[in-house]
Amino acid sequence: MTIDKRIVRKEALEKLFEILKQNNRTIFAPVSKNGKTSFKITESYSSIEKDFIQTTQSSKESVFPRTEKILDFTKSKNSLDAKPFDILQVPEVILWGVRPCDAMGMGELSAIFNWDSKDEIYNSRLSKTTIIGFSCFKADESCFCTSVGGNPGNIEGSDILFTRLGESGDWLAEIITEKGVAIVAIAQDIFQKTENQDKNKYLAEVPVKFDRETIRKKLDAFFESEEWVEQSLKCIGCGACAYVCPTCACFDIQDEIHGKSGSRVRCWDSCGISQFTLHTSGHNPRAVQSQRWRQRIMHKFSYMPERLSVYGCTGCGRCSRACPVDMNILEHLISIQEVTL
Amino acid sequence: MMENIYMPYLMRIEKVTYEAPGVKTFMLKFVNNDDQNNFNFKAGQFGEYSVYGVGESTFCIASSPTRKGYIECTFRQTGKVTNALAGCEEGSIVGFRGPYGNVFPLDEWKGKNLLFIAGGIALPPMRCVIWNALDLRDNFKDVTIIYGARTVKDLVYKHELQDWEKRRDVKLITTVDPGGESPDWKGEIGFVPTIVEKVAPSSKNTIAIVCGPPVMIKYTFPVLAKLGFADNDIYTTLENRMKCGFGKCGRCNVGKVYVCKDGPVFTLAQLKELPDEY
Amino acid sequence: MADFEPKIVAFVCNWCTYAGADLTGTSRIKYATNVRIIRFPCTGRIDYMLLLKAFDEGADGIIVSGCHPNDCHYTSGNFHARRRWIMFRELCDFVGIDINRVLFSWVSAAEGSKWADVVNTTVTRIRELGPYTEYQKVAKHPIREVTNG
Amino acid sequence: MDELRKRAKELLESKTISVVIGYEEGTYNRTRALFVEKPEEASKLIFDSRCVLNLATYITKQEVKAKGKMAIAATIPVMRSIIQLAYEFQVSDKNLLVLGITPESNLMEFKDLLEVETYIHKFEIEINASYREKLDKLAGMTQTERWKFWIDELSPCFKCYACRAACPMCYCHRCTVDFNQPQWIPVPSHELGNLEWHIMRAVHLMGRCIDCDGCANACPLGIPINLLNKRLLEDAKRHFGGYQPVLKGDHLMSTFKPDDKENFIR
Repeated sequence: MTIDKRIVRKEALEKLFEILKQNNRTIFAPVSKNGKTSFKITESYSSIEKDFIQTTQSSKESVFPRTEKILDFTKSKNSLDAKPFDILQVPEVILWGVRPCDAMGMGELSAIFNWDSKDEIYNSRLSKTTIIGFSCFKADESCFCTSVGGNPGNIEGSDILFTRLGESGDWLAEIITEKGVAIVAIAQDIFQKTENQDKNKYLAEVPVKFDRETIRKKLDAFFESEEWVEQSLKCIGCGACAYVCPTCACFDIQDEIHGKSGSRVRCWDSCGISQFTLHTSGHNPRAVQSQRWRQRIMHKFSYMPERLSVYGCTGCGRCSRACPVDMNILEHLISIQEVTL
Repeated sequence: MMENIYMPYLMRIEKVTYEAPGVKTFMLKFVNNDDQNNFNFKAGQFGEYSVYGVGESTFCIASSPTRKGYIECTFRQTGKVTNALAGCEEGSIVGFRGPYGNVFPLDEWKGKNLLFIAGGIALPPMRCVIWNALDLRDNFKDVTIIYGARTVKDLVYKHELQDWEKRRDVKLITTVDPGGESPDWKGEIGFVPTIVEKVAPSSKNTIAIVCGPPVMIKYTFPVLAKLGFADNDIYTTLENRMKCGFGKCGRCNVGKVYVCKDGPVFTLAQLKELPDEY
Repeated sequence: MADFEPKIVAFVCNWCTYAGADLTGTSRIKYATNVRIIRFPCTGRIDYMLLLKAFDEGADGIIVSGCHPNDCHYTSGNFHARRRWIMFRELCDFVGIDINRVLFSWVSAAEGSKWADVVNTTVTRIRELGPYTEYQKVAKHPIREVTNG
Repeated sequence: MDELRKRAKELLESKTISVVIGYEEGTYNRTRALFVEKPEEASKLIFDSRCVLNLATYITKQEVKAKGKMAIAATIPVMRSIIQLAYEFQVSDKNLLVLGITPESNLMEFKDLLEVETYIHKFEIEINASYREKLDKLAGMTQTERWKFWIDELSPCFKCYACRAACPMCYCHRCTVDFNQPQWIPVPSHELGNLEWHIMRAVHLMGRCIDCDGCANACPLGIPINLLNKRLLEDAKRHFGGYQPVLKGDHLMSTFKPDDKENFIR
């Protein structure tokens, strides 16, 4: 299918936001607080952060919330009433201002939640989410999308992708999916017909830093390498990298009860935390931080491509930015590529 | 229609059997008949058992798939959920979702001798396959069971051990660790690997199934190798921490292998291919 | 809020306040019935988390009570407790927990009437403050249905 | 910081020390921890105003400890942490040598922890003016306003536990939140779980926090959680005359005075 391209004038973007709001969509957009930018439910266009390279947290929360109910139950003496989470409750959501690397991350998440058994909760959230992507005209030294199969104007995962056409401030809109077409349908006036535009000259430059196939091949024989110990010595074992990651999907299942009724919830968990794999017996298959760091990299660059045919990294660089002790994934991947076995 | 894959079956605790200190067996029946009719599993599979309001815990199905209408599970009280389960009485409702994981290839074992080696609380996962084999007794040749526990008290399924003892088509050897015997103990005294070496079962046309604590497994494998068992003929199960049971939550993998999907049953040959992360 | 009956949890030490509360009963002093007493060996054992848990589970007010200074059965448990209360109370105030709903007191085994007074005062105060909906709203429905950033 | 490099090199060459913990140039104009084990790598050590990470976090990390005797480049907050850790039997002269860095960025090697203790006692733990302003602003709010403020501030917290991991005092192998019998703190990140976790964290650091701001700097979401610790620091000062880490003697929260003053106990 050829992608329909339209022009949206500089001032018309705000109008689009208003139209979506009038159509009762819940809009998540980047908002800044305490110097950090995150996706929040946003009521007004003016509160949206426009000048950012990357949000602190990824947009995965709209499809894979940090804490979500998977079932509700009520207990009585000898009976029990349990109800699955009602997927009809999932709201229609617009994700506004998503970077191409995040949008691409949805594909990785979908692979995890749909290989083997299908996760209906995730799927229903994704199906009710319309992703309005914005290509990057700026990048920083953490960005490496071009090394992992993406690019600053990648349409993969977005329903509509906006690209700012330089100083004019006008936007090129690529209508990529049916969901995107549906948005155009309710805001016909805003999306104007256009001649073929070359968006590439307006995109940020993100040099390729490594070759992921090389790394994947290397990792096959890299399990016992001392490099993991060396790299992870400064790692303090928090979950920041996993929680800001657009593709990390590891979770925990917990019960919460208040009186006689409660919920079973699914919440984020991270392979970096020592308790993650700890057995009740006290045995821990990943007992030290180097093993946990290895798991993170291996999972993304070896296990996932092997088992799910997708890489678990979109090059957004969030983990490097969020790390409190400057564990820089790009630096470590490059050193894995360069180290001789 | 898609279904919520986290939704457990509601199970009523039909019978509670005290097995050993801290160890109980539950017989669970499906609250809904439809669930029961649609439910099938095979020896070696496991499930997520839950006490609503407390959480889920992973362990095997201990009853044989040849026994229909119920499942049994045997667990030791160690953590939050198993403690809560132990507090449940007959008639209470718990959750169960499964079956998950791969199976013991009983079909491939037809016409062979079976050697079961178990230690402590690891008899339950093996009990499933033992009864499955015994219920299809004609399919197999000699059946030998070597089972050890720390003390006489810690032996589980004491009644069934007596049954197996009496059967002429089963050779049962029980053992307890030195110092764990009672005055009237008639079985062996010694650690499982030592007893396996002493009994020296023939490896000819024989499949060995080994379940037990890591240290027992570690020392039993070399003994079996000495007896001539090929790595492909030695089976064991891996137990890693799990939350989902279907390869999503990210805990149980050993290298690229998900214990919950590709396991829990592995041959020694497969195990040797895996990185040391279990 | 005419029909509001406050739920009050009292964490008390075994040796003084519990015995004191017993005396209140045996002396047939009538006092408000809104209080659920939880007995501890010593005020030093009353973990701050228990106070939060009481609010989680729907308490509108809390009483913490033990032996007078210098009367602790274990010599100094109540002194340690006092220091912790001083700090914990400040922290609670700082995060916006309503500290008017937590009453600390010393009630000895001989002070049956003081116990009645402590309970009655607390009940009156909580009645005035009303149910602790602010906290319970968070405790009962902690998950925001739609995700937040 | 040539002095530091030189000294680190000497210590490693003479094998008196197995590993020197210091700072190196990181990525994106950040600095980060460096573990020097080879004398020739001592030249990578740096020190400047960007070096605020509390390196004391690493001296209780098993993998680092296992290397043998450690030397650590320690600014005043790091030294304070070290003394507190020594008080709690986590480090001692046997496995640690302190290469102090004075506020003027000069190297100051200490013979033993006793000297470190004496040195840090020359400086009082002071909350800086901008934080004091924030604390005062909060104190001026009504209770309900404060409640709203904190529920709102803490709601983004996704419980990555970076604050815990970055704190030198949070060295427990199993933290209270990791215990589930009983489950004191809800595991998921939600309003209640976040609130209780942060209250618990603050309480466990009562009298132990030395105000290094490591927790707030570590927070990937920029939540000002150190305000809780700072407030307790203030309270300790107001009620009990404040505290300083000590090697021996009474610790603020494990001791008492028969005449501790309060005005709220009936």
